Amino acid sequence: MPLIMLSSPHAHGGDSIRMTMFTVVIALLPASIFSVYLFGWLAVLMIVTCMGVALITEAICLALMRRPLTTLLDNSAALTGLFLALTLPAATPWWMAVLGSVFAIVLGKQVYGGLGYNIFNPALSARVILLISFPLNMTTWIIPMSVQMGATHGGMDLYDLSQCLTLFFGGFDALPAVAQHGLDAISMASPLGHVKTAATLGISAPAALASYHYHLLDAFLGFEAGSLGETSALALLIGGIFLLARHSITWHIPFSYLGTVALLAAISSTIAPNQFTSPMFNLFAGGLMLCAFFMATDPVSSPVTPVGQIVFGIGCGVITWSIRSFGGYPEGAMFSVLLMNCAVPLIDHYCRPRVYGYAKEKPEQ
Amino acid sequence: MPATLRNLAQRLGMMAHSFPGGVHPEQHKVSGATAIEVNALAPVHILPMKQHIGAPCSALVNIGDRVLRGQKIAKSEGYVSVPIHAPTSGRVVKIEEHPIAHPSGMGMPSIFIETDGDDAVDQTLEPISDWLNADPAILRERARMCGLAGLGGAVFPTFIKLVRDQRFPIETVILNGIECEPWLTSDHRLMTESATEILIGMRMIKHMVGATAGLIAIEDNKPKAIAAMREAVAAVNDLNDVRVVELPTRYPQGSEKQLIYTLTGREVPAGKLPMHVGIICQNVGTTKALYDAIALGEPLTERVVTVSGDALPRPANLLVRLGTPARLLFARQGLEDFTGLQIVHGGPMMGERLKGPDIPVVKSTNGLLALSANAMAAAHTVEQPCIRCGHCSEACPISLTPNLLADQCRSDQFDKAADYQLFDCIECGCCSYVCPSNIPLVHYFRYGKGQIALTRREQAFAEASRQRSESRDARIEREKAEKAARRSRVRQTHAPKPDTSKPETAKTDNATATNSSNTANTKPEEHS
Amino acid sequence: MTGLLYALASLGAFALLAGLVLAIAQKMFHVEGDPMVDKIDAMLPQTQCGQCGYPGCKPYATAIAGGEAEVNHCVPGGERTMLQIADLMGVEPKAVEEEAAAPRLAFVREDECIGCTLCIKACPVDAIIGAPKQYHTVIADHCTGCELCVEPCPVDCIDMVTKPELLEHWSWPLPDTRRSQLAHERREQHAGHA
Amino acid sequence: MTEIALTLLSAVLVNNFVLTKFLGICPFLGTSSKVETAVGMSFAVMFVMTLASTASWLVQQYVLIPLDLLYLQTIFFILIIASLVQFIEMMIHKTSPVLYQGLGIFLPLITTNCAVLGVAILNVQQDQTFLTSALFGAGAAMGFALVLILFAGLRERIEIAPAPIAFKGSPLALITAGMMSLAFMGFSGLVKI
Repeated sequence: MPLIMLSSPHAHGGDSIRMTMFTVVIALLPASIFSVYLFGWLAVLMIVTCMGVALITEAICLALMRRPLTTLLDNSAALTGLFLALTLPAATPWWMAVLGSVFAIVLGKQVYGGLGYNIFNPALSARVILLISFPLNMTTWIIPMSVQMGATHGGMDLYDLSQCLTLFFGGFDALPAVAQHGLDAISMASPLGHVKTAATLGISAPAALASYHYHLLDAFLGFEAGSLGETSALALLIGGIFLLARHSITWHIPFSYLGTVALLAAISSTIAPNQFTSPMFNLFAGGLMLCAFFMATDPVSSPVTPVGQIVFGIGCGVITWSIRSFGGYPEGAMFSVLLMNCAVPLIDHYCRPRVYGYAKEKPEQ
Repeated sequence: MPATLRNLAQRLGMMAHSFPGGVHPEQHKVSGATAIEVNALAPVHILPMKQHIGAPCSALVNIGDRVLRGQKIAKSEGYVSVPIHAPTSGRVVKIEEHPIAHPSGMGMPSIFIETDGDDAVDQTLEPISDWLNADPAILRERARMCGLAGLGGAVFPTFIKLVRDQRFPIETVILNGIECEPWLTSDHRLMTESATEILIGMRMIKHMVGATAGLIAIEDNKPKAIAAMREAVAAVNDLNDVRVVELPTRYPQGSEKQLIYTLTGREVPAGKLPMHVGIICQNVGTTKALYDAIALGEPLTERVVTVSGDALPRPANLLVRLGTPARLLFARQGLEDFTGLQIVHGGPMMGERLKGPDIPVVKSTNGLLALSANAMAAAHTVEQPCIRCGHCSEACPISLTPNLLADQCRSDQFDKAADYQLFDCIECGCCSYVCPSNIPLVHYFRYGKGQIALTRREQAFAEASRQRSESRDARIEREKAEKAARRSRVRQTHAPKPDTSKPETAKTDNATATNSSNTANTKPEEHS
Repeated sequence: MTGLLYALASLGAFALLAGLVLAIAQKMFHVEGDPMVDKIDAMLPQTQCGQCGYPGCKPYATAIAGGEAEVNHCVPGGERTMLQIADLMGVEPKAVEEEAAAPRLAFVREDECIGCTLCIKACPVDAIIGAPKQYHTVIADHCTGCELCVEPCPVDCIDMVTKPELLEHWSWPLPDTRRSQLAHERREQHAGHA
Repeated sequence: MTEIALTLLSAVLVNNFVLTKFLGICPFLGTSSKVETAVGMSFAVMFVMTLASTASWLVQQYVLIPLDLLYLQTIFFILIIASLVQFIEMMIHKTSPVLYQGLGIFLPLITTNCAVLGVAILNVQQDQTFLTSALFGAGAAMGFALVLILFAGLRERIEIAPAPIAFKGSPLALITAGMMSLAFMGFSGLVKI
């Protein structure tokens, strides 16, 4: 009988991929629950569709490649679905959600050979494909319930399942309100979009925010327009701190990322307050928190070494802030993460830590 | 604790130096409270011809010879080597291959000694009682003669380290009583029970290398050993030159380089030895053996072995003669049926998993573990893809990037792996231990190292072949020229013009092709 | 007409200028010999066995560097050597046609040897020693296993034997990645008992 | 000063030749299998592109326009590029035989790298000054170098991935390049010139 070679160590700490992924799902719970509060049945429909389609697509891919279906149980496909759902606007029609999920799993992950080999964050790549293919749908933010309750103008009842189903499966045109009054009846601009539009019209940033009735606290708590899971900085912070506490992620990426954005915003808004927005506004707006704690820290597509992670975070921060401040798109967080994903192999190569026994300057050969 | 926080704590003076990474495996030190028991002599002792790092020994005895305990039965070949001694008196019955504690399951030529029960001792070696005034070189020779090698598991010949070298003055002697591997308690018990001897042994080392300070490092999970060592130090430490240091438990603190960094903040440069930074590090077991060798004149013929594991009814620490079959030790502690069990030589983090219990105890045997399949299963389940979580990099005590290295080894990019300092890996197993994907990272590194070593051997061989081939071609060329010259000389009766290029080629050729120059029946002709 | 003249003149002048610069550059950056040959030669196993169809390793290296030979003819070097050379040359790897046998050694059965020295003359690396009318012996550490000595022997007293595996040279194989290693072994054990 | 920076930034990121103008795809795919080769190719292209854009500008301004020979533009530009490529080919052959071997056919093919001719023609079309055309050439070359090196890093990683056979090699490289292109779209509108 041949001896199968078993190398030491013969002990293991007990971590597993499944638990790692599950921890992230748990960490996303606050944001998910809050999204249901904001967007009612639409959020539920979106999350269920994306996760379901992601799992089904993953199963089909695995079957086609004749790989064991047990990989499905590692929770990674479900997590990708959830990620995608949380980055989509609530009013995304069902077929876009399905398309996005398929893209995420097939183009984002399985063509590279499955979990661990993808280069780009699967959910984000799908999100960007959707954004570039369907810009209108991807930038139409439905008015969240919290805003509707406070305001007097129209909108739709998102806690009403039948209305949500109509919107989800029929698109905007199926809604009588939209047919009568146009998209404005149910949608509103996101703070970032509002500022960007105002800038093109020559309106200064503070004036634009004033006309938007922008409140920092609302933005922090999440009572504003935006994608499902990105509105509440608080919910995302809770999840992020949970991840940090569980050691699923390290502080390097989120802190360097958020820190860079805050720093750049602080400097620029001090120098030219009319042109640039404040650091707090930047931190709480758009998908920054979601990207900083969940997308950029996706282990597969981020650097391995601590120094590399800091470089990665700084890069993300610079690009996010640049796109927000100068670019054509109101939000740059997703692009920044994808762009920095491209640089990960090089960052990994050049940011390796100093190995024990090698002098700080140059290893003696 | 994150690396940066630790650095901060260090800088603020809140913490001593601390190596990065490391893990905290479950301790399982079940035999820690059990006193060392003396194991009975085995009917047959089996002594493999190599029990240390370095060149194998060659046998000095023949079949049928009677040997005494402590008699040298195999002599060392080469510098990095130490002799082997008979563990008890008896008769040499055979010299043949026998399985040893090696992952390949391959055997090694071994001397079989049938015990006669007298345990008669060979008393050629005199105790050196006045060692404090003895020449360090004599003591060093004693350490070599007595077959001393590092008993912590690495079995590096001890005498090599015990050297005085003007270029590298040794300041500090570190006694390694860390024993960070789970299950193992042999050093723990030895320190508890033989603290004084160990302390004297350390004094001997200090005398031999001329060190001024001594540190005894013990992890805080061994309070009894710490107490015993402190007591011993307090009793005789009139010079205040030896200190017992209690360190927080962390694996792989017992690794020499990590321990040196923790205690002194010095790093041993890559490819160098601790002596190059003024430090010598010895295991407590080796120190005790050194004491025996010098103060009692006893060669290394026995050692303390922890016999333990979750499948063993009675875990124990046994004082075992070298060459005792492991099966007997397990049987003594109540384990006879090995079906479905895994036998590990050494600790679970770095030890070798064996094919079966039929191996003899050798100098490196600090523990023998019988583990249930379940205890091992967690470490050897299906490998899943790497999700690049970076936990391995965090756990690596020498700051490598294990997952990148494993990728390179797996895809045969060995040059790149060497560039990423694969050869600095100490194979401590921390990376595999923390990996959520259960990737056998250390296994990949061993594969990579083996392949690189193979390539280097092949390249050296190819280079030698090329040189031989080229010198042969040159010789044939020259012979042809000579033949042509002779022929022309025969044809033309005039005096031939001297060939200026010839003597030179002949010279180089003689140097390189001595093997065949006599066979090829072409003695270079006398030539004006 | 003048336009055409201008065109011809300017183009001609410009081409001349460029040609001049290139001619100077050619002189400046003249490359002696082919540095690739040595690089390739260093990768070959130096068995000098001639299985590639060239009289030795160096000639084969020259042929590869000159683009005359494929990279996959070195049988003893096997796939690893082929991949190295393909990588260096920047060409697509090609499967090695013949499977390299396990490394072997020539061994002379001395009681049959008649001392004819034919094998000594055949050995490309001088790995056989002996004198006329005396037994010949293969130096095991020098033998490349090229088998070139087998054919010339008039009494067929040379065997190719498998190289003994040394404990010091043993190395870990790649781990079995696809399944649980322990479970796999248990299954095998089971099959063994049955 | 700001204008110079913006011109460079625009050429490197916003109007990246490979990822947004889709020029120079052939060497982008051909020489990106190893980072070292990619770095070598990058330097070669930088050299050729910068010199070609300045030289072609000079030729345009002082030969073609005065002599009214604009119809010879393409021939002249190709001549310039071809000579430069020949020059650098000899230089690399001398200085780095391994790189020469690694770049292989793609080194002489810089001649037909449409990005190089593209830069030269865009320069004269956009009525650039001498300085800006040099900058534009350098920027375009840097953009090419940036994405080529990034892409080479990525390809080294996907090389060892157990991708399905249908996607292994070039298909996966193309998908990755497509994703990079999508990501670079995020820069659109960043610099308005």
